[in-house]
Amino acid sequence: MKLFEHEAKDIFRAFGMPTPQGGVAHTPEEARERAKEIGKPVAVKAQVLTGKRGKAGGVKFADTPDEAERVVGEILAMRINDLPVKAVLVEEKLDIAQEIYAGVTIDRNERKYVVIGSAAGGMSIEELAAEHPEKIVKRHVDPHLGFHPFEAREMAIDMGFRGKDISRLANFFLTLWKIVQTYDVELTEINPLILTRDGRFLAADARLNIDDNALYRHKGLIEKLKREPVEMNERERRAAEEGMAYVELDGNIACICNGAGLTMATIDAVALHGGKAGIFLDLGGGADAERVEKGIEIALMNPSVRAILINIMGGITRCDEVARGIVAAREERGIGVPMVIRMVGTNEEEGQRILQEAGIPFLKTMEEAASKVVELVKKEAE
Amino acid sequence: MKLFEHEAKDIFRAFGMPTPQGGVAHTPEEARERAKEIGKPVAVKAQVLTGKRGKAGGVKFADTPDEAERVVGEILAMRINDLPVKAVLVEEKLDIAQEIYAGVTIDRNERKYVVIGSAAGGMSIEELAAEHPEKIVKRHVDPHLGFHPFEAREMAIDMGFRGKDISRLANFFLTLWKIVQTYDVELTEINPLILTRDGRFLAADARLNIDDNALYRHKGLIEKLKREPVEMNERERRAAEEGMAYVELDGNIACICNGAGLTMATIDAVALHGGKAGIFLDLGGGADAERVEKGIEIALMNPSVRAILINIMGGITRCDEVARGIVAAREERGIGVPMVIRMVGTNEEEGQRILQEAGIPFLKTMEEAASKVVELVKKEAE
Amino acid sequence: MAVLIDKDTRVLIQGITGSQGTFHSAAMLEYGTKVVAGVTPGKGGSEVNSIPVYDSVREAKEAHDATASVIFVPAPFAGDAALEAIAAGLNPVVIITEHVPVQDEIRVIHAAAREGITIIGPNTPGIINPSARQKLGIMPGHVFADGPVALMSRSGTLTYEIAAGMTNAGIGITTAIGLGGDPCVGLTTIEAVKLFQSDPETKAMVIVGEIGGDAEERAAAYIKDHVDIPVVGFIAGRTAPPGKRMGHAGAIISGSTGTALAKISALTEAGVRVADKPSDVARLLKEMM
Amino acid sequence: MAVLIDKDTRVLIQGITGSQGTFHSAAMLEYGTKVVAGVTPGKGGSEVNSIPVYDSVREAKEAHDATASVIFVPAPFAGDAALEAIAAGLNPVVIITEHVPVQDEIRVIHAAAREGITIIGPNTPGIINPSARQKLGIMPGHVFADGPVALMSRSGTLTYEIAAGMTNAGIGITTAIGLGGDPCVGLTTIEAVKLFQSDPETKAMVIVGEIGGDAEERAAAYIKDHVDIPVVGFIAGRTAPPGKRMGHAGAIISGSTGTALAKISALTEAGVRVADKPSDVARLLKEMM
Repeated sequence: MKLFEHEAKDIFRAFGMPTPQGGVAHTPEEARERAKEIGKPVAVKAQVLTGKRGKAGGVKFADTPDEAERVVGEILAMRINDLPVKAVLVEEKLDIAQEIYAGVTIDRNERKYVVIGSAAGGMSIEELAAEHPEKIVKRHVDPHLGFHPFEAREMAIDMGFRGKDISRLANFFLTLWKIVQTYDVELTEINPLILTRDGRFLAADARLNIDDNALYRHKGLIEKLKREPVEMNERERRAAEEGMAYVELDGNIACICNGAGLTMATIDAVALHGGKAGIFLDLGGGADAERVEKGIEIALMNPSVRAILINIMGGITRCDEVARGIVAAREERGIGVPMVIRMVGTNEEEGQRILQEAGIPFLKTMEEAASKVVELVKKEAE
Repeated sequence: MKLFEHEAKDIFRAFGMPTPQGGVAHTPEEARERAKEIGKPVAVKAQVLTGKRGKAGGVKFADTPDEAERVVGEILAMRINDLPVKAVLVEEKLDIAQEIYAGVTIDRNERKYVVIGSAAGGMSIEELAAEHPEKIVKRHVDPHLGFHPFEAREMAIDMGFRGKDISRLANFFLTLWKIVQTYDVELTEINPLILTRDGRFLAADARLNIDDNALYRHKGLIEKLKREPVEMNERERRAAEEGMAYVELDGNIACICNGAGLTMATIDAVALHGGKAGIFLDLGGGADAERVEKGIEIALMNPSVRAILINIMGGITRCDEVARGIVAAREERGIGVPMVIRMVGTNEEEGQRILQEAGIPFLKTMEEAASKVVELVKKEAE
Repeated sequence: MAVLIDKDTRVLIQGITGSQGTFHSAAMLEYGTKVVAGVTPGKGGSEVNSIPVYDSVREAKEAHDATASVIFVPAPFAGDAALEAIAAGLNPVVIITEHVPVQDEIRVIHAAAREGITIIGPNTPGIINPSARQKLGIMPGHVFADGPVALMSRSGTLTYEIAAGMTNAGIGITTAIGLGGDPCVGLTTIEAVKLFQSDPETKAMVIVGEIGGDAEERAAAYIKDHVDIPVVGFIAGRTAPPGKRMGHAGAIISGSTGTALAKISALTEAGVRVADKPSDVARLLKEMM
Repeated sequence: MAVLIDKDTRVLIQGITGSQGTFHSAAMLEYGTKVVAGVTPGKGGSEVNSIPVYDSVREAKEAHDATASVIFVPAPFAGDAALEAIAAGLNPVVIITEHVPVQDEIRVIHAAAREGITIIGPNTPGIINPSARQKLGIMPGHVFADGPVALMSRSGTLTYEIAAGMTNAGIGITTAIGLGGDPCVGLTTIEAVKLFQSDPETKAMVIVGEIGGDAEERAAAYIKDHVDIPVVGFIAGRTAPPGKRMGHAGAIISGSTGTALAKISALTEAGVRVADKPSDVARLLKEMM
């Protein structure tokens, strides 16, 4: 689960981390109030769960409450990366001496957390890694010993800081680490962490993603956030409720399969035959008829779908159940688009019989199926 | 810092541990109210920071609120191991099927925490260890890996529990461990942990000692407890404020030394010569004149003191400073009891000179000094 | 002998009384797996598919000399179950469970490493050795034939797809290992490659990868310098968009890392023949062997 | 050669800019100790008693090839300082600081054990080797003479008392180690005995114990079977009441464990001559050697 900047900063503050003075606003009028409270020039930042917000115009400055009201009006009317802006964060505008990067993420190869810092913040860590790898300081966290203050200080030293700044900066790393442990965080970043001209370090931005698999351990936090899972549309929400992996792509063929790898291979096969998948839908293991029917239903909620490709490699999943689901979907709701079915494995013959009785053709290989569905879509389009 | 039973149980409950229904009362009337709320026969327990409370009559039962009021009146009038009873805990009387022991403490040799359980609770763990060592189940906690649910379950199994009881009991061990980590606990015990006839496990008693050296990390808890360090008398409080180790013993000679080992050796030497130390007072390292003077002042606050033995092995501590402190104490407040001084080490000659000028004799060896002070006390007594 | 498991492996199933554990313990027995005991705390003394159930791994291991564990315990308790298996010295420990919190995975993986124990998964179909008739997992045993090719994969059904294709082409496997679909898994691609490289029965390898991370790139670097038998690869997710998790928690292109293209290039550069489609795997193996 | 430190030991002082660090670094230099660098985060670049100060142990070690550390850092930060010294591979690490939380001590001691590093303390006067003129600690150097007897103790000034008595009697020491007055310390009595037993220069040992724990009893069991040189003991706190901490956090009789009587019996039974008073130690040594 991704937290909004202002949510992440609430957590940062609760752990004692210095952040700029400010508050969230949902309307231009509220923003005006926030700016008044702050009493100096402000930065106004769109609260959206996407990167490159600045480049999209989601960050603006205002010298007066009036101006804040006006620019917030503009920002709240925007969509950034196709996401609506429902709130802004109004904060004191900082007098920047240096932009720093501080973050914690997981190193998949080492199977360890890694604390990352750079004295050259502001740009994304990927860009930084590509352009100035020598400016990145990393520390893997020993899974048994943890991450210690002296390590954080060494990072600050390696980033070029001296004197009291060493411990001041180190505290940001330590606080991030505490938050990571407390909330099962899989990624957190402060970018930029600002050193102001008057010598203060402040977390000027905040990114915090919590491990979805560990959300059950953080019910208190989630309740406090009081928010809907904002990132989902109706179809995504339905799929999530059913525990199906569902991803919308920019094509028009819905690929419904069992298993993530197989589904990926299927969308690739569609592309290989000149088509374009519009939906990645993994039914998961052991889907029964009802589940298959629901999967088809969810796929058909998407208006861009022009054809359905069902590709099942029966293991725990039984082909007869899949066939029953397909037949039920067709009978109960109708399927207004062409459908290609490939089904092998457990109870293949019985599945085949059910489909044949219902007059639904099916194929034996992925390639045939992918080729066929692309052909049907093209025919439809003509 | 030792917590009262009711304070420890508040923490237990905050961590989700089942405890008997009940509440604290400071007056017989309050106890009556508590008993009424509980609505069934109650146990009433003196809240004192000492063991063997039961044997001293500090635990009574009452079938009715009236009876509760009466027995609480009795208990609040008691002193247990010379400690006043300022509060009682009124709790539902449990229908006991089994008394169990659960605790966590530190194994000094392994330098590890150790989780301890026994299906034969009720008696002290020391008694149990002496009488039925085979009934004690122990688990050392790996300092890097921690203590895990499966280990807690193994303990419950080894204690003879089966079925759902395994996890129910294991949860007590796990909760104790969480509390130990959270609050720098050096010792916690549930004794007895009661299994009721209707199958509930409940922490019927609670002991929780927090590492004094780590109290700075738990200011929030200490504030919430809102209590004075109840265990101290005026003299102990003064010594603690000055950072001196001060222990009252049942003799009449105040031994003021620098260093805990030396002070212990000094009280032993007094005993060896037929005397009895009344005060153990360790000035600590590098005491200056003012500190020495304060030490003497604190010792003299104790009315049972009949003589003072000052034994200094000068290392960081300078004998001249000690001598100045002694002289100042005598001049500024007067010392109404005989005083024997033994002083060697750093700046010995200068110290000697200062004492001689002030007409205060001093000796060169511990044994001479111990012998002398015992002799003086005996002479006084005649 | 193949790797990690053989005919002498004695399997314990943690979480055997759950629906998954019950279903798959039967399937494992049916395949031939030596399932000797099950564990569910609080259910000790019962039986599932005639397999005796114990309250703890320690007891089950003592009573039946189990050597390996397969874990079906629900995600919130799977980490603890794995630590219990590690403490009892079981090896390998196969964690079928999906959705295990990553902090638990990290803890388990490094606790195992300290003891020299191999963790397979989490979020894996398991490991199968057809010649020993041992399967520690949930894969359909019949799609895997006995033969000289090692198969390692980050996915489930796609592995069955490829294995079925190999079987149809008359190519069997020494051992197939599902490495798991999570970002952090125990046995990694490179470690699996090393195991198979030192297995005398393995004459070729198939690596089925997918987008996310750089496990395949790292394996490729190793293969280039150390592997002398034929290796065929397949990478799923060539057309997956960046920033979206494609079913598996680990299948995500972050920034510019984890793309199928990077993996395919690295493997190709290391002399691995990378198949365009699953059905090409068997053909490429035939060409190379 | 004595134990743990010798003339080649190069000492780093953590917390050197504090009042304790400043005072004792001067005293150490005066005694002859090879103090090569100091560390106080944020004070890098300064000097204390002409000793260069660094921001981190790593930097100080690199610049001056330090081999051991003495820690004067205040209690809340002492654990971290020790972990920093351990990470840099310094050995031994002497923690002078008093009042370190026991959880921090446990963490430090086991992190050191993992790396094979000896922790002395916390709450110790330190370690001194008169023949090498090296003292890593706060003891007055002049009371310790060079000679063949090992001295290990859980207390400070009582050790000086006994050492002074030995010196007056013409008996010097190989090495004296303050083991520390806390319940959990790094180097324990039994470990110190083992070190000295394998030191060819040590011809006799003195164990100064006190009430609390059973470190002396354990050492006694070892001495009985493995130590062939004379051992003299002294136990402080014979008349201490149970349940009260006598100055040191570790000096407490809990229930019936930790009494002086139990320690004296165990030592006597192991062939150790236990002195009734500190001044008897030198006499007993003379009798036994």
